[in-house]
Amino acid sequence: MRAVTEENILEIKNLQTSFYTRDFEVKAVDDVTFSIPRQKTLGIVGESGSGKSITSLSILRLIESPGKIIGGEILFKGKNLLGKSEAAMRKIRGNEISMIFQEPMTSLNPTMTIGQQISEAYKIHQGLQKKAATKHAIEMLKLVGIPSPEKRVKQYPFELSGGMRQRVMIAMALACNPDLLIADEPTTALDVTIQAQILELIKDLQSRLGMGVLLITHDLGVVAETCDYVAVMYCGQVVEYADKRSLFKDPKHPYTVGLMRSIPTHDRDLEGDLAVIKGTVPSPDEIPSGCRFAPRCSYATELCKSKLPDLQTYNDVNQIRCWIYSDEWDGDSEVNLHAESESTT
Amino acid sequence: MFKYIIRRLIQTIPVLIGVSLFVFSMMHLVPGDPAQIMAGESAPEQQVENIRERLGLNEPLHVQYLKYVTNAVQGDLGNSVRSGRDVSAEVGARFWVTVELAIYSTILAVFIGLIAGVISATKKYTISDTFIMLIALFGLSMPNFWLGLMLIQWFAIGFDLPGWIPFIEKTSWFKPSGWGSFQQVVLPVITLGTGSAAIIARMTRSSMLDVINQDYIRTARAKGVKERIVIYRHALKNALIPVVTVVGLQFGGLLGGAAITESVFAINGMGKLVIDAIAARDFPIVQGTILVIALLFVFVNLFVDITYRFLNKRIDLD
Amino acid sequence: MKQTSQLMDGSNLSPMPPDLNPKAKYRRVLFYKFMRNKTALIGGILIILFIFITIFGSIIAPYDPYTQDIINKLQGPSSDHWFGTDNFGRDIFSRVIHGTSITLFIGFSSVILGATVGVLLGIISGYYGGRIDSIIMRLMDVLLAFPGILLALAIVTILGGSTMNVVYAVAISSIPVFARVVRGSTLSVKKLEYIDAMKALGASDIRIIFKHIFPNITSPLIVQATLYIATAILSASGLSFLGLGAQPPDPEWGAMLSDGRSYLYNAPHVALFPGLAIVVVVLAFNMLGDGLRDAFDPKTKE
Amino acid sequence: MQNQKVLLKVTNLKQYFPIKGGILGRTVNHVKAVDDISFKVYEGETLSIVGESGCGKSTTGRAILRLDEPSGGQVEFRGEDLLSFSKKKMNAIRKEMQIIFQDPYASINPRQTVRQILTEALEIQNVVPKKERGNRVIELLETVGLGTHQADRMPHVFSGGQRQRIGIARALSVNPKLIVADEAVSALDVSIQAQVINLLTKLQREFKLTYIFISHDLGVVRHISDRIIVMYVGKIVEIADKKSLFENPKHPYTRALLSAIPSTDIDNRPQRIILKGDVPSPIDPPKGCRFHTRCPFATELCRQEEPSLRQTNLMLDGHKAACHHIEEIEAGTHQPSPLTVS
Repeated sequence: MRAVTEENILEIKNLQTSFYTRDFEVKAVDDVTFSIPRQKTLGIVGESGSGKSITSLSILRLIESPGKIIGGEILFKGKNLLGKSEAAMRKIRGNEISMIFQEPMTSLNPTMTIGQQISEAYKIHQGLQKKAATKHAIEMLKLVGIPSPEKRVKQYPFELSGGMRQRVMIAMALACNPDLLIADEPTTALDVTIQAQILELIKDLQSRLGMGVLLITHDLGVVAETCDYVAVMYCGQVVEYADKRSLFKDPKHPYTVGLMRSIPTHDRDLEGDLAVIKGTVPSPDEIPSGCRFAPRCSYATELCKSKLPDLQTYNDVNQIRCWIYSDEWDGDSEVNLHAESESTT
Repeated sequence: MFKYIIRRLIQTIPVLIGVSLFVFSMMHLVPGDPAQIMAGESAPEQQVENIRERLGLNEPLHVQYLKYVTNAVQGDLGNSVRSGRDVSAEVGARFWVTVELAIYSTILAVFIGLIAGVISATKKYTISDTFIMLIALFGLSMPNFWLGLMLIQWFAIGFDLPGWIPFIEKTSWFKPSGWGSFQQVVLPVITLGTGSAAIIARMTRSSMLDVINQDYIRTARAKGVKERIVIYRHALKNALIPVVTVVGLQFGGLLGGAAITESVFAINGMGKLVIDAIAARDFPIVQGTILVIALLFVFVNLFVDITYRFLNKRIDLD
Repeated sequence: MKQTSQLMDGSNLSPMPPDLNPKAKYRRVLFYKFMRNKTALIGGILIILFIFITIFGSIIAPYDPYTQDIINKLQGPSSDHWFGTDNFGRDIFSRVIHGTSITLFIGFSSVILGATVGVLLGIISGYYGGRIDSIIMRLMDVLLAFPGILLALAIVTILGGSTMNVVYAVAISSIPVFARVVRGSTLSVKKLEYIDAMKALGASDIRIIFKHIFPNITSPLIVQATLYIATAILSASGLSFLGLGAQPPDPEWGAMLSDGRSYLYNAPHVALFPGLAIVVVVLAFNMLGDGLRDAFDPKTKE
Repeated sequence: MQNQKVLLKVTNLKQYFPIKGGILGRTVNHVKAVDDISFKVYEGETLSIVGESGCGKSTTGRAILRLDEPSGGQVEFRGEDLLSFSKKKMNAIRKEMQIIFQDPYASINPRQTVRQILTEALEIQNVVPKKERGNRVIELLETVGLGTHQADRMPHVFSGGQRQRIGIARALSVNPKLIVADEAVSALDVSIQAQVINLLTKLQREFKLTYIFISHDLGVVRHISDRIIVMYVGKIVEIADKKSLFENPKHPYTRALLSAIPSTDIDNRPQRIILKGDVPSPIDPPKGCRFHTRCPFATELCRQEEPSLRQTNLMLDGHKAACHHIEEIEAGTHQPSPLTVS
């Protein structure tokens, strides 16, 4: 854990968010800890069901029934968001912390004009009148690279393409110059050439506006392109947290390693079969009691299966949740994660 | 938009032809000789022949139909077999009564339905939600002729049962029959509007709940918009779009449903006209009235469709 | 919320013991959701009760529904006559009991008739599309152009007033409703990839329609049918009330109500009880229909 | 490659979907989803079709199988034109060509057990006698890596990856020669995707299958393909063997597409070409070269004249691109307009 709080725009400690059905509790986010340094980008990677989106919604406290944040701390600029009133949270949302979502098609209100939707943020947080707010909205549209913004403010979302809508979402999110932008799979619904445009835009605006970014994605390539730090999530937990270089050059967790190996890339030829992670992600009601990855891990020992490892820090910054790196490890003393693992179909 | 209106108008033509065909053939589909039926079982042959002659029943069917349509377009719906009066005049005299009844009932239904639906949706799964939806379920399940009779009983006649429910032993707050004054209008409007109010309330609630789960509502919340504004500014407008269609259909349904209400409250509207005419086997009146109500309904629907299209900009314009 | 629904989705989340075989499990999940919906349960119990009354009506009813007793006419409710007597001195309770079978018969048979035709037209319309679709749908539009009870009224005018003719009239007016629902569901099922997979395997249209489309549109169909029984009962009793349906002295509730109109002031019970009976039956079908809709709807998975 | 047998030959294939409109609801325009494309598929190869959404890649796959009736052209399967077949004859030949779909949830009937799904497929084409169908189902399940104890389960108990295996088993059941895989792994999580890709390659080896692999994921495509077709707004812009396409792309669109994909290689970042603007609509595609509205190299010629697929002397046999300026761009004599490259 980084010691100096001032350096981090956001620190999440032991966050727990659960969803309740009549009969049991689904721990969607279970003991998640990570931090985002000021003006840096943190990527959260994970497969569906890993809890990455729930984590992001928890930060803004947008979790709705039957979900509930049941524990932990979310320190934004050193203050715990979980202790704030709903009214105080509203002042933060869209003002100090903003969010953009995966589906630009459905995330904009179809019956309000682009201009109305962007200027709303100015009206709420800066008390601007309609005219001034619209003027700002036009400037924001210009900033995110939308051609003829004066015309666009009067249009409705259905008149825009997917890429344009995502730009509008970004304009809306950045309207009040937030300190932190949460981007939840912002390019997943877009084509690659449009994805490249949007990622470039986010990177560019970040450096110009100096905000922290939390980027949620399932695409390791996107992380490699845009992030400074990476948290890998599996089954509601962070299994590895590292700076980008360490993570891509020297991944530590068997899941991270497996994930990287199993993705065919376009810039390299692979011989033979793809490496695979055996099995499937466990369903939320069958979470293993030990390490959650143990049933799929080829190094798992009795220890892994029976006891959940802690997230431990190494190199001052990076963190890992795996028994292999602990003193208690009872398996082979020399585990070589990077040897070609045997591939099974 | 203009193109769309024109296209919808043109699409209405086959429906109008179908409706006129159906109405025209009513008389001919009745088993037996229509002239004989209209004249009555025991009518002398000469009288039957007169009717046949007057209605042109001797001509080939297609000629009869063409004549019927041509006359109808010119506002001539024939003459009553019983009174000999002009059908158009008979229907015209009662047209506004029924339309007024349907309009007042729609207004009542929309007013109550929308408020109840929005309250229910915003307070979902609470006691008030359950209560409102239970009332709506009752409203939906009540036959309006029974509701009408009960309202007359309680608020217009009272009970001949001393000591049973003393304070309404004899009531005359409202009038049990007729149309025109406020005292005459209230009970029929409640009778006719209740079912629609229930439908609109249920529709509004489910539409609101649908919209509240949409991504853009989450976007609004993430922007820091107050919950009240999320509901009334972001959600309601979207939720009302499908409700518009239902309101249109309800208005049409009420035009038809007016038949029973008018007959309960002895209101001289088109509904009562048609029912009396059926009893009297006065086919020209039955046909004329049904035709007018159906046409009115078709055009109301057309209007609603266009409004819907206008509100729902997401439907791609041609 | 998207995230939650994604998370909550998937059968592996269903709160059932895991050892059941999947088909039974699916049924149990449905049953479970159904039981949870108490209004539906009450509706279902009421309907079973009414069916029971239909079968054993003559045993339950204390009097013959047709026997007149002019001396005791228009008596209020008493221990002898629970619902009182009508203007001919007939026992209203017995008449209401006997009327159950008429009402249920009209409700069920008109919906079965109308649904059969409507489903056929709707499936053909939705599956084949194009010209056939346009023709069928324009035809349905014509039927739908007669609002509310008006179409049934027109048909009864043609056929003449009788219980059976009311069944036909209500059935015909229900055809476009079913055709539309089924067409809509067919269109959405038709878009699913497994239909393309069957086409790619060379399956015939008949096989695709009956084996792959029909079973997957039954849920909305059952819901619609249940709710329409309620509507059918209301329309039919309305027609009888107007004197165009079941004919006296049949103990049809709408017709009984109509009789009661003249005695509102001095014998309100004559109109009260048949009306209440209609309300309860219609309510039962509406409750069951609502409950089934919730049970079948994947969105209300809890 | 050239001496291999041609299994499928697509010539001038067109798929126009009518847009109804106007006052009388007539056809006012067409979505030209696939507009005059030609290519060959050789026996035993994997030919991938890549492109962004709306480029017509899926439509091409569906048109080949006549899931939608194509508007024009020929699709010859072993020398016979499928489009001239009667419905009956077409249904008979369907056992030779199958399709695997994208959505593991929509692509199998939720009301049939796995056994029913597979038995029905066998029954429709009557590939094995009734008595042997039971055994064949078991065999198929084992082939795709599902346990035989899972045969009587309903689809909803299976995960996405397992459902995809069921879809694959159904396609395999009739012993096809050709399988169209329409975004078959796109909806799967990465760790599951690798399993299914491996299964597909294993099956190809075992049963000598020919694949038309439709995908937007160039990583997967590079791993699985022998040859690749790149499509843009209904047209083929480039066709090449895998090595040429990835290492020596000629069409500016292919280059931009390749450079736009985020790479996990954090040390060697190739220069990125960020294309401006959006993909044009296939309803009124741009005149001339369809890429000219976004192409950094576009000239007046590109705006006027549609380029045809051609090969230059810098390209290997079988590598073709549809661009007027291949040579100049290669030689560096034709520079991109500066705004569009970052």
